[in-house]
Amino acid sequence: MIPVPTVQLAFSAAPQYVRTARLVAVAVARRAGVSEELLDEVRLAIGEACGRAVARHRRYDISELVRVQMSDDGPYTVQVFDSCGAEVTAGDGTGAPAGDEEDADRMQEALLAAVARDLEILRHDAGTEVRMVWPVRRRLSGTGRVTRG
Amino acid sequence: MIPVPTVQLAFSAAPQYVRTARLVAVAVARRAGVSEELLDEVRLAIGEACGRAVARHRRYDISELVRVQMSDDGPYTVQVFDSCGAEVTAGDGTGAPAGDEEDADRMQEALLAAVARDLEILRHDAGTEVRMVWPVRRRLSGTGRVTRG
Amino acid sequence: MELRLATRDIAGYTVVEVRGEVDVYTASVLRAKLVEVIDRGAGNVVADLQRVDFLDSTGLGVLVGALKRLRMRGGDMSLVCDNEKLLKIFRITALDRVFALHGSVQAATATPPAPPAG
Amino acid sequence: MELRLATRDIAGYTVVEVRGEVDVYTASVLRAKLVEVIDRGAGNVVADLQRVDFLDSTGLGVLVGALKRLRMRGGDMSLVCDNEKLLKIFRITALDRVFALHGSVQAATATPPAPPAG
Ligand SMILES: Nc1ncnc2c1ncn2[C@@H]1O[C@H](COP(=O)(O)OP(=O)(O)O)[C@@H](O)[C@H]1O
Ligand SMILES: Nc1ncnc2c1ncn2[C@@H]1O[C@H](COP(=O)(O)OP(=O)(O)O)[C@@H](O)[C@H]1O
Repeated sequence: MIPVPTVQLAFSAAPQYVRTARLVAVAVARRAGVSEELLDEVRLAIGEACGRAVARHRRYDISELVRVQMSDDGPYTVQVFDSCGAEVTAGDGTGAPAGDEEDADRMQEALLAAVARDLEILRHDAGTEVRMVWPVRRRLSGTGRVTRG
Repeated sequence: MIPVPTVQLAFSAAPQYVRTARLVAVAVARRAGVSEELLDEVRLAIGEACGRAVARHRRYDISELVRVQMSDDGPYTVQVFDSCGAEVTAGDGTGAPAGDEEDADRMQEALLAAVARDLEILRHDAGTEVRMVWPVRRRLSGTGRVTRG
Repeated sequence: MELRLATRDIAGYTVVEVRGEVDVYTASVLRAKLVEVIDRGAGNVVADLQRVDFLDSTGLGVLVGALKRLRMRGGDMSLVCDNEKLLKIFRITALDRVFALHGSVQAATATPPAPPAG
Repeated sequence: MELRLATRDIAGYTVVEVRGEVDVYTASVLRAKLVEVIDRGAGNVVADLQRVDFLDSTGLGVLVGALKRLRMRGGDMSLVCDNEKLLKIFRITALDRVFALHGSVQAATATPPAPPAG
């Protein structure tokens, strides 16, 4: 059985890994058949969603890994999970946003809403999920063994 | 609590994701402080270890994801896990290696042994683990908030 | 991919040339540089973003923060940006109505800066 | 990063120029090209690897496979490689003793090929 193409990434909540997540999400999107014109959107949207998750983990002092799941069984779907559930966020965050971070938060929302297709922010018990979907141009064989002349 | 810097990647057993794994492993190695001269080794070793895992999953028809874990709490350590445990490999693989794949397997072993530092191949019940370690030049702050002038 | 910054003075303006990616990882470096420039007395700052490959909301937050800091002192900041990808980001966030956007450093520094108010 | 292949004939040799990454993902493309060239009757093949950025064991397996295929028909294959990173890989796998390695296409095609045995 050939599995559904899926990539999962999990990283500790540090800003440098947001770059890693962008890199991976764009590489997988390209292979999944997302058109080149949309890749800048994908890059920005995943960066914002992961940046949001990292900021939340740091604000609420959560040591869990931020998790990203990419799948192209159908359109290209990216899910970014943080571990800041209602229980955690009910308490006071140790570092509430202030100054340019507050501005950045507002712009983050605007950017996410504008560049992520079919954006959904779901609240689970364990934390929040940002889910984004982009259309794919064509299906891969999935076997990775297609040979071209 | 700021977590130990860690990145985990999991992907379905398709050759294109081996590229993704190389990309991630090198990006994380660079940030972890592995010196530039060693990055080619890291790239090749992770590619070989992941290629090995993908080939094994395909050979034994395993639909689990191949898993890679990178951590730089100490030297840069990469672990690549396949899900081909003794139970699976005892049966006949549906596609045993043949022709240039056999040559490739031999060269893979030679390359892995030569370029992976402190190579260990561990057999667990659930599958095998290829573990590699590279020295890091310097420690990061870990907070990702160091500011340089 | 790293961030590189250079500063030069042109016709009464302090031009900060920004190269590379301004994101959650590097925005703090840009913030420190802008704060330094402003605290050393620059009143009219031009951030030249022509060679910026990537800009996220953290980077935008730093630009807005610098503008606020400057305005409090009677100064101002404008941006140089000729890249459609970045211009789109400024439009989405409505920052194209907050910042004066120029197509070149020459255009941004063509008119002598207004003298500081007060 | 993708693989690009070009073929030309020089002084009795078929030179296959390989560019990009030859790895577990693209090796099948190189294999198909080499098989095609050999099956069309090329007896003396030169694989020009000067513009290869990355080569893994799958790629090495394809090169060895092509060499075996050629030798069975009385032909031969040599490699052009001037890149220390790749040369190291050939040394580690002892393939530097299996393949003739040249520093340039000119060097690889300087001597007329031996006529096919038999
Ligand atoms: N020039 C090429 N470079 C890389 N892979 C190729 C090339 N031509 C064919 N392939 C093969 O095609 C398969 C998938 O091709 P494709 O879906 O077009 O991928 P991509 O999105 O990288 O172009 C791969 O498994 C690979 O073996
Ligand atoms: N020119 C720069 N580019 C990117 N990050 C920088 C730069 N200078 C300082 N930093 C900051 O330094 C921190 C880590 O720096 P460093 O360990 O040197 O990373 P790198 O391995 O990317 O050079 C980052 O969190 C980032 O904010």
